[in-house]
Amino acid sequence: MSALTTTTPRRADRTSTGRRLGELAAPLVFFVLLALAWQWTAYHNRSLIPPIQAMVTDLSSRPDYYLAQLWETLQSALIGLVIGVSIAFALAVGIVHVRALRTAVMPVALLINVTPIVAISPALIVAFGFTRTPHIIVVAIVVFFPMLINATVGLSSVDPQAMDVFRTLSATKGDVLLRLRLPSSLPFVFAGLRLSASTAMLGAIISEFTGTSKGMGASIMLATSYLNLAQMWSMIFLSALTSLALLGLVAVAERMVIRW
Amino acid sequence: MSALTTTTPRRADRTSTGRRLGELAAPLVFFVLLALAWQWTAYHNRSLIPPIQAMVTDLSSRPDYYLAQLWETLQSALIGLVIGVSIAFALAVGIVHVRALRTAVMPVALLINVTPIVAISPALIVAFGFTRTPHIIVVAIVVFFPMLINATVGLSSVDPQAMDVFRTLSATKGDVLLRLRLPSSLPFVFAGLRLSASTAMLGAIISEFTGTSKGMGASIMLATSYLNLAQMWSMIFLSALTSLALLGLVAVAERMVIRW
Amino acid sequence: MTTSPADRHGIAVAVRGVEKHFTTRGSSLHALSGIDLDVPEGRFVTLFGPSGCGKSTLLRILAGLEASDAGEVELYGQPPAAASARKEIAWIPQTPALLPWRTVRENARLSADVNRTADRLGGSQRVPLDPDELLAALGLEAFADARPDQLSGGMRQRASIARGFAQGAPLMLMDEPFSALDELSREAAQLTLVELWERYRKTVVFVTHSAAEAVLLSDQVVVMTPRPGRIHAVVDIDLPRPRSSRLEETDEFAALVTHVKHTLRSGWQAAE
Amino acid sequence: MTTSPADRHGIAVAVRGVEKHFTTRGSSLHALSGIDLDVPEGRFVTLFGPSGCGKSTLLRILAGLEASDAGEVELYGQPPAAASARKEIAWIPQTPALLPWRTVRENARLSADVNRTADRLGGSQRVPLDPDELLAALGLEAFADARPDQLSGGMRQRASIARGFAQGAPLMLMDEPFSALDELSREAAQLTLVELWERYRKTVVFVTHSAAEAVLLSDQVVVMTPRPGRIHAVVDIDLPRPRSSRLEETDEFAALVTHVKHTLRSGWQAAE
Amino acid sequence: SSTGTSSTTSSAVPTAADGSTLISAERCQQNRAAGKITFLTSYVFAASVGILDVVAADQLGYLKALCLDVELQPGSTNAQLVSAGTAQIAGLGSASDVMVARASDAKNLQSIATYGNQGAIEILTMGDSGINSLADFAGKTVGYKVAISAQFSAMFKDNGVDPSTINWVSVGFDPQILPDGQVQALGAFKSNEPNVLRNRGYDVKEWDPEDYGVRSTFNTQVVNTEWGKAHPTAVEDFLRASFKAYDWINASDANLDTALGWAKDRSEAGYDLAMSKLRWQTEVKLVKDSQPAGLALGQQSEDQWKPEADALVTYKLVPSAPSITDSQNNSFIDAIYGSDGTLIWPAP
Ligand SMILES: Nc1ncnc2c1ncn2[C@@H]1O[C@H](COP(=O)(O)OP(=O)(O)OP(=O)(O)O)[C@@H](O)[C@H]1O
Ligand SMILES: Nc1ncnc2c1ncn2[C@@H]1O[C@H](COP(=O)(O)OP(=O)(O)OP(=O)(O)O)[C@@H](O)[C@H]1O
Ligand SMILES: [Mg+2]
Ligand SMILES: [Mg+2]
Repeated sequence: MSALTTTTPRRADRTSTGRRLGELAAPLVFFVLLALAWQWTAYHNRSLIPPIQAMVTDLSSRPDYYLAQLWETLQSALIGLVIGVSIAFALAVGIVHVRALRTAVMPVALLINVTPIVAISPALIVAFGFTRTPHIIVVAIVVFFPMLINATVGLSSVDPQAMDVFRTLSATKGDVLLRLRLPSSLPFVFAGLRLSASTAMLGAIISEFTGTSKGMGASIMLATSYLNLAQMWSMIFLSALTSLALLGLVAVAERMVIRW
Repeated sequence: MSALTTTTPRRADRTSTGRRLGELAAPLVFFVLLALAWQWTAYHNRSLIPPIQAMVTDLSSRPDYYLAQLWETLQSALIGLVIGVSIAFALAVGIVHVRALRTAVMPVALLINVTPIVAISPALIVAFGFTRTPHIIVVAIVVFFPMLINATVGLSSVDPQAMDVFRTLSATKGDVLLRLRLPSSLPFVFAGLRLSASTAMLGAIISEFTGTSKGMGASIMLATSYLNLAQMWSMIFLSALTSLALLGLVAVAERMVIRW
Repeated sequence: MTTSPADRHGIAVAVRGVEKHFTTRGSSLHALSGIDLDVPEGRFVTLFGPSGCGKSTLLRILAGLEASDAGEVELYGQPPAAASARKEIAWIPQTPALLPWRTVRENARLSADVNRTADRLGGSQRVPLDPDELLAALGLEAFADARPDQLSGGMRQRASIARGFAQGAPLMLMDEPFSALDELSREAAQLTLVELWERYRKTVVFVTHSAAEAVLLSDQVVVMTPRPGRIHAVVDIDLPRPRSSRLEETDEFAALVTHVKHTLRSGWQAAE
Repeated sequence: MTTSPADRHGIAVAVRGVEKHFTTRGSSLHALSGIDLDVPEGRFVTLFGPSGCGKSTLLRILAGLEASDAGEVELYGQPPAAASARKEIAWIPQTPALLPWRTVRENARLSADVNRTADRLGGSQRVPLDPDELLAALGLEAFADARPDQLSGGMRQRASIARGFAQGAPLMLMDEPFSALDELSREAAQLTLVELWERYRKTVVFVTHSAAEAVLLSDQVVVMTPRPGRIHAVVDIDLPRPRSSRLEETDEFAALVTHVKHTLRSGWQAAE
Repeated sequence: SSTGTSSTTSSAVPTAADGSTLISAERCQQNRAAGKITFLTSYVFAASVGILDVVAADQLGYLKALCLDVELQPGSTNAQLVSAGTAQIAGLGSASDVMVARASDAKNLQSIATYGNQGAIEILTMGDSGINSLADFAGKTVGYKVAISAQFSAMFKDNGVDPSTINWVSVGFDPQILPDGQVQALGAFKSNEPNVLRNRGYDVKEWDPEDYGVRSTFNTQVVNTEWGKAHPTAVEDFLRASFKAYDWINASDANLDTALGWAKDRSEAGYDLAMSKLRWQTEVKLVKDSQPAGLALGQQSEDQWKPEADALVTYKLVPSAPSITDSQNNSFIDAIYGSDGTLIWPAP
């Protein structure tokens, strides 16, 4: 039996600790490299991007200013997100029940999705004035499409065999919606919510480029015109981190809701 | 046997012609209603949006101007699309082979995806000058993420049983990539391409808001400052239609490539 | 298949001259042709035939899930829709099709939660059963509060059967409920079904392409042949009840299985 | 299972003391325990047992698709990886797993297209067969240029078998290739496999949970029991070859099926 | 808002910081009837004429004391917003902007005051760029903001240089691209970029269209036409308050610093006080140096706008010759000056 080779244990077991360390190390190393490249560029071209410590200094010297702008933008983003996502979901419910609605709504939704919203936002300010409304509308528009698509797919993606059970029971449309379509759609709805959440802050910021003097978008504009690189890039990073936090919240909510 | 009911023929057969007409009519009716609402608003508030005929007149009076701007923007959009999508695909190939790459690249890609690119584009112009390069880069950045995600999922979504066949044949990584992963990924790659194609024009237009005097973005900016609503909204609609055309092209390509 | 006058039950399912065509991308398929069938109340009848012979289509027409092109279907003297509106049809599909967000008990209770207007209609022949009693009978009492994804495939299929029985419908339609199980779990599930059926004596129309399964479970096996789907023959299974696993090892059983298979083969050859 | 000295073939597959545990979310599962097995060259050996007894796991360890925790595996005196590198193992999975973008013929040719370095290695026991000849033998000549999605389930599974045979590997490993087919297509596929095997006489390790299938196809049935997966007994199937559909109706056949089932049941009871 | 908060009730006439009454009860009623007034600055809260003076008028309580409820917003698409009635009063860059807007889709606005009577924009090059005449610009990359000004086109064309031989590129607000070499020339505000770049130690050369015979204006305040007609006293008193504040700022260096502090507060961050001070002083000088004889600050005339109107036609920025009479509504500005050309303060 000497020729029989001893099979090696599964690689996953042998190196699982090493691999886990590697998984943590890889992004860290990558981030450090990116930071170094950033610093090099910042010192190489002073009017391109600020050095990291300039951002840290600015952020820590006036946290309330940053928090105030963040809160302003976050409000528009969250209200717009809730409104846009709700309308999209309601429309999706209509679409899975009324076929004509689908063919009517979808082309328009697609058209809106490929329209440069940033070019429209001045018109919204003309129409709705210097209130929060136009900013909320921009957010609602940008978050609308991903949720519409995902909710429509989700509400349609019921197990056909479970549907047969409901149909032989003569379940009402309300029964089917509440007890079958809705729970079945949740994974898709959360996927849509992730997409929507990642664009909500972007929409709010872009809309704040005009029509307001508050919020992160206005602050970025102001920083651009005064060439305050530290403020501009602190805001950009702050907005990106806020979006990531929103994404994280959606993921947590998903894990709490979908327990099956 | 008189109590036995004659079952009715399938509804789909009976009304298929009627339904098909309905499917065509619904979006038409909806579009007509939208157009009427547009006209009413245009006449109600002259400096909000232009009446439709003003756009038609402007478009038809100087088609070469519009085509020139369109061509300019389309070039940036297409070049950026090809570059962004190629890099994303190449990275996805790397990611499915080197696990550490995934954990390194994904957080950064996610961060870039939630960064307000429109705020970055001035910095790109500072870095790359008044060439097409910064506009191409903006497009490449905005198309990058959807393709990265979809290509990664696609290249990983191989039938595990087919993979077993390849593994027992000691197929090389190149074999697996070329003959299994790549064809398996195509439906996902095209889904990513659809998402990317729908944002390419948007990215190009946003980037043209600064750094150039050519292209649809510059033209929209100009129209905004001269308050030439007909030009502004003609450009907006033209860009949306171009995006839809790009989407259509991707769909055609998909049907030609994926024949199974 | 004619109802014998000696049968003291009424007719639960009456089918006359049912035809069904499917049209996909222009090409038409004759799925069912000239189907005549009577199922007396309280009988276990199995539709047996090769893949594509129209077993599922026929069962779906009985349930009102599919409309026929011609012919007549009557359940207890009324159209399928009327029986369905009174929740008098229990449908047990091929996959367990449990709702993953409900516990096993909640799944078994599904029929009580939907179409509540039916509960107020008079004249129903439905006698809902206690879900917990059924789960216990199916050996699932310990899993009543578990979610379906914590169950094995065989247990899930048993939960699906519990749901069907809990509805208490006089007519149960089952479309290959055991086809996804491995041979050994399948045998266990078959025996459980036999036992339950012998206790509650519902009218059952069961679909399978396993001759052994058809013989083990049924009072009658309806042998169908494809292209177009027709009823070729009806084989009476005169095996004694209650039936058990020991029955499968008898020569009588083996002979009936062979007979059913041969009947099918001869029908097939005749059709070609 | 010991190799009889009278056997003039060598040993194709030698397994000694194989152990396998799976760890998922902390909890460990003992999937295989103390597996010893010799498969002589040119034999058709079937692993038979209930769901979860480790049949697939053992087969995957033989193919080198899974590593064992302890023990030794040797194919033709070398580790599985070496046989695999020379393309000497043909793997036929549970689903046909055809590449949908390739025609049936191109699928059957797959083994020639990948791992081309193996074709230049000397000393291979591999004798690639003509894909078209195999497709013809399997009744697929008319579909050689069709894409898999144009085929029925049974035809796809036959195409998968054609791919396995075309590779010309001396060792074929099959994991329940017929379990997704309905009973009638399944019987046809079994008979086709018997015929092909009797023509080419490869060494086959076949997995099934159908006792009838195991008896119909095999020279030997390895009965496995679960928790942990063990080899409980090896049943020699001394039925004459060539085997045909008529064999299934013989008493000898039925007796062997019952014997195999009983062996399994006794092993299970012993394990509990 | 440190001052002018003495009155909170709607009926009483408010008093100024010193307790004096600035407006009659009847006029106060009329101004209140105008409701909330949104004023849009021409460019953030920069220390420019037409912006800083309005900020000061607000902070000093003049607006409130004149019974005006004014909200100041940093502008964006001002012409559109005023024409649509979303905002009532706004600053625009120059008379040209007013005429172009009226020729396009912002027909519903009129100019009510023009501050500067020479152009405020020019082109900058680096001192050592080797660009020594307008002809040297051919083939060079020139950065502009938002749109190429008619003044620039006129400067080149009037002096025999085809503007289309120049590579115009739209740029942001950072002048650093000029010394960094991304552009060889840069459209700029006389009061801003030259100061900024010189302050950073660069030697820049200025190309002023005025020096090449191109006449223009800078900073006009516009009003929504209908709204102005409906609430003439509100428009008058808005201008009155602004110009009173204008004088107040220029009364002392300390006042200027105070006003700049107010603008800085509204800008939240990045406000460069030193540069802003220079900017204001430069602009005030431009206004003063170009004040036409016989016209008080802000007053406008047909003659004054004529060269710009002609240029717009020449460079086809408008389809036909604009009517200057219709573009201006001088009834408001003329009403706030006495016959001796002094601002009537307080209001009647
Ligand atoms: N909705 C449909 N549209 C088109 N063709 C259909 C449809 N449903 C079934 N068919 C076709 O009708 C025929 C009968 O199908 P059916 O599902 O009733 O067969 P079956 O006997 O249940 O087969 P299996 O044992 O595979 O379930 C098949 O050829 C099938 O392809
Ligand atoms: N990759 C894996 N990770 C964790 N557990 C596994 C894995 N693969 C198999 N198992 C477990 O190991 C045991 C044996 O699995 P295996 O698939 O070998 O059984 P089997 O005999 O092939 O069953 P079946 O007839 O259902 O295919 C099962 O309990 C299974 O859940
Ligand atoms: Mg079926
Ligand atoms: Mg298995």
